Amino acid sequence: MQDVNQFKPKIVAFCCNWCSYAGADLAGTNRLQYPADVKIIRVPCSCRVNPMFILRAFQRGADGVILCGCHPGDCHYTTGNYYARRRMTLLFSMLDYLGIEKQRTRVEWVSAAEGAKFAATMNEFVAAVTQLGPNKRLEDLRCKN
Amino acid sequence: MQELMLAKAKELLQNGTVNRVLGWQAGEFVYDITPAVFESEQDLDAGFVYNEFCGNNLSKYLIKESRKEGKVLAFLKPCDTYSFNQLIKEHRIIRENVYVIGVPCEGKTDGETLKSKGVKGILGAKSEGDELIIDTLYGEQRLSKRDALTARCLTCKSKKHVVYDELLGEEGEEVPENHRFEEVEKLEAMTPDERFAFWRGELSRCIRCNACRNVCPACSCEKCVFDNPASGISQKAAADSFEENMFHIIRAFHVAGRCTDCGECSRVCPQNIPLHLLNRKFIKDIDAFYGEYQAGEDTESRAPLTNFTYDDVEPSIVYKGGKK
Amino acid sequence: MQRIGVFVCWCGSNIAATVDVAAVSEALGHEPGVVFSTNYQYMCSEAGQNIIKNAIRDYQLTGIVVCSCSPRMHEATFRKTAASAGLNSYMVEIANIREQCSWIHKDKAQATEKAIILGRAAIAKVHLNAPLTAGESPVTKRALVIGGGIAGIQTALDIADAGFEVDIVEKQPTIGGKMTQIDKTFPTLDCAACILTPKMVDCAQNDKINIFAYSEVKEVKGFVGNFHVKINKKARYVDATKCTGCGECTEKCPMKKIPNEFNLGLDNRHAIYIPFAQAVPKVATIDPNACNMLKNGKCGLCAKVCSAGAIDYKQKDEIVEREYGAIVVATGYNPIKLDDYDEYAYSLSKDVVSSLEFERITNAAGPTGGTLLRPSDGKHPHTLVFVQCVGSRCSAEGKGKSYCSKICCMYTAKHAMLCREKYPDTEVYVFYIDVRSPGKNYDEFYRRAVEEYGVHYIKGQVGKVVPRSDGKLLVQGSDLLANEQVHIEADMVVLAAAIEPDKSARPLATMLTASMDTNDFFTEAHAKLRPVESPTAGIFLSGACQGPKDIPDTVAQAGAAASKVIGLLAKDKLTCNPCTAHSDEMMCNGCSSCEKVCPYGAISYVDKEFRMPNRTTAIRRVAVVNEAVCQGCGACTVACPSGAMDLKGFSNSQIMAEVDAICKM
Amino acid sequence: MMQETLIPKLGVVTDIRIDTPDVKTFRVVGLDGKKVFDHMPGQCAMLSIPGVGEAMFSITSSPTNTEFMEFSIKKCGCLTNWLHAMDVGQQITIRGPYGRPFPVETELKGKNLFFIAGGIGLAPLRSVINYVRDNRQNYGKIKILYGSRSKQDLVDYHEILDEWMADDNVEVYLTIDRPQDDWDGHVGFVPNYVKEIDLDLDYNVLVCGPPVMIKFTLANLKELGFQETQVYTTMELRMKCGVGKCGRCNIGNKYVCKDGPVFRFDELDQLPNEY
Amino acid sequence: MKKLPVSKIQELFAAIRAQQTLYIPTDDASGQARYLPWQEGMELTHALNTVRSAKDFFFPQTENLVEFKLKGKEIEIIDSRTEQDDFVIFGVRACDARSFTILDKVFLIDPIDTYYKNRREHGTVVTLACTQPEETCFCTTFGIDPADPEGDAACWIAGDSLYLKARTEKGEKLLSALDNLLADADEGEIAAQQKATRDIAQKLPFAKLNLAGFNGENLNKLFDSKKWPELSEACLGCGTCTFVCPTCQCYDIRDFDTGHGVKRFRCWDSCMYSDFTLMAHGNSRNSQVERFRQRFMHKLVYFPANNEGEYGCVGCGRCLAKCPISMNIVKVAKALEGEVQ
Repeated sequence: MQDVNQFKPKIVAFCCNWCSYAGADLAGTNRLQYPADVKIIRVPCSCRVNPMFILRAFQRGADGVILCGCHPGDCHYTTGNYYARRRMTLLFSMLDYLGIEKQRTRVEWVSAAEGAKFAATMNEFVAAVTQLGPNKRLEDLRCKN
Repeated sequence: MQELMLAKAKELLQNGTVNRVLGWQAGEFVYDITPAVFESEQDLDAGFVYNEFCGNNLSKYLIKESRKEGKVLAFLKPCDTYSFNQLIKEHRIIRENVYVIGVPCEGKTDGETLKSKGVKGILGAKSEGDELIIDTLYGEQRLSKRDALTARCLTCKSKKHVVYDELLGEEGEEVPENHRFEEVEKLEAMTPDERFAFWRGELSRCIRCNACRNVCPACSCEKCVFDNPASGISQKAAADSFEENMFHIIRAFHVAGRCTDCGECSRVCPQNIPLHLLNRKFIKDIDAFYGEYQAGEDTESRAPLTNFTYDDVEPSIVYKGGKK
Repeated sequence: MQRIGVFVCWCGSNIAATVDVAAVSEALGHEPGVVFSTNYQYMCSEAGQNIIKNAIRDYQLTGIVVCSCSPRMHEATFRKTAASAGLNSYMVEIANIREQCSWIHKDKAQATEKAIILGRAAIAKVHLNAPLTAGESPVTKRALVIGGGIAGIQTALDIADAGFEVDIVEKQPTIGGKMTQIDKTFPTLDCAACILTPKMVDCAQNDKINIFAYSEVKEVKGFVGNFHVKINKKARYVDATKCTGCGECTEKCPMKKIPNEFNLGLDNRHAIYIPFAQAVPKVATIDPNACNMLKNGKCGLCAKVCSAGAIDYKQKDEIVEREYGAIVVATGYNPIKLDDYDEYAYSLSKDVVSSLEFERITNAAGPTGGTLLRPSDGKHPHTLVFVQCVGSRCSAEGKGKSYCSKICCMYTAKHAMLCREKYPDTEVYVFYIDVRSPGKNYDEFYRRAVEEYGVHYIKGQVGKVVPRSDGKLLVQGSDLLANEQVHIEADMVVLAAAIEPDKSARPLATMLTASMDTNDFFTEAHAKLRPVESPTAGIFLSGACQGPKDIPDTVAQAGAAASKVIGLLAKDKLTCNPCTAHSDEMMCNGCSSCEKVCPYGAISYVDKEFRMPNRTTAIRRVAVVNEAVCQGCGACTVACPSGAMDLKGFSNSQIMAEVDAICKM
Repeated sequence: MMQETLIPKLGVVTDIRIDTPDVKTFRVVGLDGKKVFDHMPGQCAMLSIPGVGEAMFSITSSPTNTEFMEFSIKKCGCLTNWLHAMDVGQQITIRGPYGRPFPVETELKGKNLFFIAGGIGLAPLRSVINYVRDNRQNYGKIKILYGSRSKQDLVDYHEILDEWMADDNVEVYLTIDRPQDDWDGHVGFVPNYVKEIDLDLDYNVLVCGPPVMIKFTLANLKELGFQETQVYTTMELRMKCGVGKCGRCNIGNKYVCKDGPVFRFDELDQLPNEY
Repeated sequence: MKKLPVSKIQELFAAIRAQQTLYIPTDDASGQARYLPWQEGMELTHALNTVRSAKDFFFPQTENLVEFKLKGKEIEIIDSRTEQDDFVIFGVRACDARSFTILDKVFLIDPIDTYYKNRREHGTVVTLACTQPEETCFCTTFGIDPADPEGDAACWIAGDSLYLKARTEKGEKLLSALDNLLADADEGEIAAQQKATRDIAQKLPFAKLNLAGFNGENLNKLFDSKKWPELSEACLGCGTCTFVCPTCQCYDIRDFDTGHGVKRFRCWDSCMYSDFTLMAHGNSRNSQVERFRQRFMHKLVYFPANNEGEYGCVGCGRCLAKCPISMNIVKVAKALEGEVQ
C-alpha cells in the first residue's frame, strides 16, 4: 500500500481551446502555481471530449480526469458545452452507479480570463484525487508496472 | 391470436400487399422460437407460431428486410413498436417497405425463466386459464402465468402500439406503474463499494459474445467501434476487468436516449448479466435531469443527448447524489 | 511511421530556468519515430526557425514537435516555418512547456519531467497527424436580404454602396416594414416617414438593389459563398412593369370593406390596393381573397379603368432562382397578439388598443387623419392609461414572454408626451414595472415626459380593465410606491404589447440551418464578439430578428451586418478551416445524430450506392460534411455512435494517443 | 525443448530494396547474422512488428540462398505500411516456416515448368524459380511469363533482366497491361499472353497473381488443353496462427496455412468454392 | 471402484484441495452454475451443468502468449509463462469430458500447442455421471454415455454414496492419495442408477438424431445445400454458440500496447463474427450465411472428415439453451438430413 503522502496522482485535463486552455495559459502568465501532476490536452471544444477518452485515461493509469470548457452560453461554437454538459452528467452518473469514485471526474467551466480559477480548480482537484489514492476500480492491470 | 395472424398474413400475401412475412417460427420444443421470414402460405402453415414464448423483438430485422425488394409484413408486439419507431427516426428502416401489424402481448415467458423456476426437461407447454401446463421429461408441471413471466415483462412499460398499419386485437395502454426503476434504485441506495462489488460480480462473467449488442435494436451500427481496429478501442475478448467495464459503459452510453428498454440485451445474455440495469440507469437519469423521455415513442423528438436547455443540471449534480 | 523532429525552446530563461531543456531534448530524442532533437534559445527567432527548416530538409522530417510557449502564441509561426520548408503546416504540434509548465512550477526536476511528458504527448499526436489542406470555395458576389424593413433596407443600401448586388425579399407588397406604421420616433420626435421613405426610394433607385416585394424565400441550398435560393414571387395580378401607381383602380374597386392591414384593421381598404402613398414599389396589388373577379369571375372593373393595361387576372406565382454569396436575415418582429389578455379587456372594448394601433390613430396618414379619437365612438378621449410590459418579462409559463421587449418604455413615454403636447386637456397615466431608458438621450426624454409634460407615472401593475356601460374603462391597478390601490376611469387604454420574432422566422431558420433560441430569435455566433453573424457561416443577422431593438440599434446592426457581408463578398475565394469533421461513409449509419448537434448546419445526408459482397449493391443514407461550413467543434464526433465521424487535426486516435502518452507509467 | 509455434524469433532487416512504388523487398537475418530457419519454395513466414500486427508473407528468396531470407511486400495495410516506413537495422519478429511447399522435389522434379505470375504474385514464384535455376539439372525446360500493370510495377525487374533473361536455359516473357513510352516489350494482360506463347502441353504450370488473373489464366490453359492436375497455385486467406488451429483459413476441411498454401487445381476443385 | 458417503464430500474436497487447486461446479452469487476454486463450505451446484463449458481450464478465453519490449529499432522477446500448478476439475459431465478429447485433436497434434499441453498435463479431470438429463441433451448421438463418463476418474452419486473410479494413471494417482477417505465398492451398486439414466437418455427428444451421411464424402453436397440462407436468416452473428460451446476452439492473436511494452495474447474468436476472415483486400466469408455455414460444416463435416468420423460436437445442449434466436446444431442437422439420405 502506497503512502498517501507519497502518492502523486496522474491527472488529465481536457481544455477547450477558446476558454479554458486560454485560462490555463493565463494562469501560467500570472505564475499561479498548481501541481505538475496535471497535464493538459487541448481540444477544440468541450463537446469534442468523448467518454471513450475519459475511460481511456483511467485505463492507462490516470487517477483523475477533469474537463474544462467555456461557461455555458459562452461557447465559441455557441452550443458545444451544452452537449458536453449533458454527456458528462450522464457519464459521471453511470460511473458512480458502477461504484467508481465520483470524485475522480469533474467538469469545470473556466473562461479565458479566469486564470486564477483555473489554478484554484486544479489545486483543489489534485487535492481531492490525492485524498482518494490511486485509481483501482477502472485500472487496466496490464498497463501497470 | 395465432389463427387470426395466420389468416391476416395469408390475406395480405394473396392480395399482394406484401410479398413476405416476418414472424416467429416454431422450434423443436415449445420455447425455442426462431424469428423467420415466411415467403408463402405453405411456409406459414409449416411453422408460423405466436404464443407466450414469442419474445424476440423483430424490429431490428427490418433494417435488412426493409431494404429488400417488395414489402414485408411485420408482426410487432407493443414493445417492438417502440424499437421500430426509433429505427424509423434514425432512418434505419424504410417505412414504406414495411406493413406493420400490431399484435397484443400479455407478457412472455421463455425456457430460461421456466428453468429458473425449477422446471426440468421441458418438452411442451399449453396454456390453461391463468396457468401454464408444462410437459416435461419428469412429468407434468404447472406454473401460474404470472410466475412464468420473464423479468422484463414483469416491469412492462407499455402494452400500447406506438406505430402500426393495422392492429389485431384490442389496443393496450401504457403501464405507468411499472416499477421498472426499482432495481436501479436499489443499487443507487447501496454504498459505492457495494455497487462496485455488485457490478464486478456481474460484469466479470461477460464472455464478450456480443449477443447483447447484436440483438439490440439501438446497436445497429454498420461497424461497431469495438470491432473497428481503427477506433483504438477495438477488443475481441475482455482481456482485463477494465475492458469489461469499458465495453458495457460505452455501449450503454451509445444507446443512451435511444434505448427503448425492450430488454433484449438481458434476455439474450448467456451469462444472465442484468445489462438492462445499465440502460435503465441512463433512462432514469434522463427522466430526472431532462424531463421524461421515452425513446421510440415518436419519430420526431430530439433525443436527450442531441438536445439541451440553457439551464440543464451541471455534472456536479452527481456529487450531490443525483438530486436536482 | 513518421520521421519526427523535436525542437525545444528555452524562451531565454522563461523555460530554461525551470526546465532542463537539454534533458528534454535528449529524452525526447529517444522516442519512437524521432530522428532529430535539439534545443535553442529562441525557436521563434529567425535563427530558431532556420534550425527547424534545415532539420526538415536534412532529416526528411514528416512531422515536427516544438516544445515552447502556448500554441495560442506561436503555433501559426511554426506552421509557416514548416510550410516554407515544404512540410505541411498541419504536421506541426506544439508542446506548451512555458505557460503550462515552466511558469507554474518551481521544482526543476518536476517541471523537466512534465515537459518531457508533454513533449511525448505531442510526439504521439504528430505520429497520427495527416497533412491537411485548406479547401477553397468561390464566392458569388451577391447578397440576399430577407426582410425589407429598416434593417433590411439599411443593410441593402450599405452593401450596394460597396458595389455589390443585393436582392431584398419582402413578403408585403411594399418594403418599409414596421417603421412605416410609426408616427414619430423617440427620442428626437422626428417623423418616421420623413426619415424612412427617402431610404425606400434610394433602394428602388439603386441599380445594385433589386427588390422582390410580395415575395417569400422558398428554399435555400448551398453554403457560405454559394447559396442557391428559390424565391416565390406571389401573383399581384398586376403587371408591376406597367403599373404606374396612379391609384385609379383602387378608387374604383367596388370591394371596399376589406380590413386595412396597414392601419391594423382600424379602417378599410379595397380589394385592389396600394398599402400607403409612399409604398415602394408603388404598384397595386389585388387581394385574391377579396377580389370578386378572381373569386367568381365577375367584375373586372379595375382592368377597365387601368389606362396602363397593367391588370392581369391570370398572373401566377413565379419561382425565381438566384445565387448568393451571403444572406442577411432581417425578418423583424411583430407585437404579440393580445386577444388572450382579457384582464385588460383588449378584445372586449375597442378603446383598449395596442401601442402600434395607437401609432396609427395618432398618425396624420392614419384612419383618423392624426386626430386622437376613440375608436368606439370617435370622441376625443380625456383620460388615457398606458400599460407597460404587456406580455413582456412574464415569469409565468404560457402566455407572454420572459424577456424585456426593450422598446416599450421609450415609445410609451413618446406616446404620453405627444398626447399631452397636442391635447393639454388630457390626463395621461402610465403603469410601469421599471422604466428602462439606457440609450443616448433616452432618460432625458423620459424625464421630460414626467417633468415637463406632467405624465402620471405609476409604479405598479394593472390588475384589471373593466369596460363600463357608459363607455368608460375602469382601470384597477396598484401603486406600489404609494402602496395603494388605484382606480382610474379612462377613456382609452393603450397596451404596450411585447414584441416577438416574425412567424416566418422559424421555418426560415430551418431552411438556413441557422440556430434560434427558445424564443425564436436568431442566435448570434458569439454574444459579445460576433453579434451580427449567425453561427452558420454566410448567414448574418440584422435588426430585431436577433432580439428586440429600437431603430437606432437596428440601423447600427444593419450597418454592421452589411460590413460583414461586404468583407465576405470582397473575397474571391473562401479558405476553409481544414480541421473539419469528416464522416467515413463506410461506417456511417445515416442516423442523423450528428446533424442534430451541428450548430452550423454543416452536415447533410445523401443516399449513396455501395458495393456489397457478392457483387450486389446497397443504397445507404450517409452523412456528408460541408467543409466550407464546418467550424471544427467536434460535437458531431461524440454524437456518432459508430465512430464514423471524426475530426481532422483532433481525431479520436490522436487524442487517445495523447492520453496514452500522458498516462504512461 | 519443444518447438514453440506461437513465440517468434527475432530477425533484423539488413537490406531494403525498393522494387516498385508500392513493393519493397526486405532482407532478413537472425541476430546472429545467419538465416533464421530453413524453408522450401512456396512456404511462408509470419512477420510482425509487436504492437502493429503480424501477418503471413511468402518467402521470396530461394532455399538455395543460405545467407538470408527475402520478403517482397506490397503496401496494403497497417503492418505493411509500417514495414515500408522502417529503416535498415530494424528488428522484426519472425516465425515459420509454414505450409506445404511446391512439390519441387517430388511431382515437379524432372518436369518442364511454366511459371505464370502477375504483379506481386511473383513473390512466391521467385523462390521456386531461383530454386529450380540453382538445381537446373533436375528440371526440364523453363518458361517464365510475368506481367504487371506497368513497367514500374514489375517486381524484381533487375534480377529478371540481369539473371533470368541472361540465362540461356530460361525463357522469359514480360508483359505490361497498357503501353507506355519506355517499353518496347509485349503489352497485354497475362491470361491473353498465355495463349500467344508457343507452348507444348508437357509443362507443369505454376501460377500466382490476383484472383481474376488466376481465374482467366486457368480458363485459357484449359482451353489450350492443360489438365487441372498440371497446374499449381498458392492461396492467401486470413491467418493468425499459421499452424491450422486458429480456425479461419480453411477452405472446406483444408487449412491454407497447413495443407496449403500451395494447391494443385484438381485439389482445389474438390473443395467448396469459398476463397 | 471406491466410495464414500455423500455427507463426507466436503472432506473429500478438502483432501484434494490440500494437495492441489480444486475446481467444482457451484452456484455463484448470482445463482449461475460455474466452476470456482473450491473453498471450505462450497457445495456442488444442483444444475445439470455449468453455464460456460469446462474448456476454459485448458483453453482460457484470454491468455498471454509472449511479451515484447521495444526500444529504438530493437525488440526484446519475453516468454513470461510460469509453470502451471496441478489442479483437479471435479464434477465434469460426460459431454464436457469428451470435449477435451476433441480439443486434444486440435491442440495436441503436430505442431503441438504448448500452452494447451501445459495446462492439460497438469489438470486431472474427475467426471460426474448424469442422472437427470435435460431435453436439450443429445450426447448419446456421439456415442457418449452420460451414465458412464470418461475422464481421469469418474464419479457417481447414487443414494447416500459417492462412487469413484479411476480411469487413467492420473486418476489412479489422485484416488490413491485419497485412499484413507475411500472404501471399496462394487460396480453393481451403481448399475441401477446407470440403467435409469440410460432409459431417460433413450427417451430424450433428440435420442434418435441421425447424423449418418454427415462426413467428408458429402462435403460439397452439404456445402452447396440451398437450406443455408434460410437457416442462417435470423442469425445475429453473435458468438454465444461458439463461446458456450465446449469444442469451439477458434482463436485470435492480438497485441496490446501497455505503454511500456506489448503483450501478445490470444483470445477466443468466433467464426460467426464478420471480421473473422476479413483481410485488407476482401473477406472469404462475406455474409452471415457463409459464416453460419462454416460453423456447422466445421462441426458436422470438416472435423469428422479430418478426424476419422469424430464430430466436433458433444451434444451438451448449451447452444440450444443459449442461442438468442434458438437456431442450433440440431435444427441444422435435421434440416440438412434430406441432403445426405
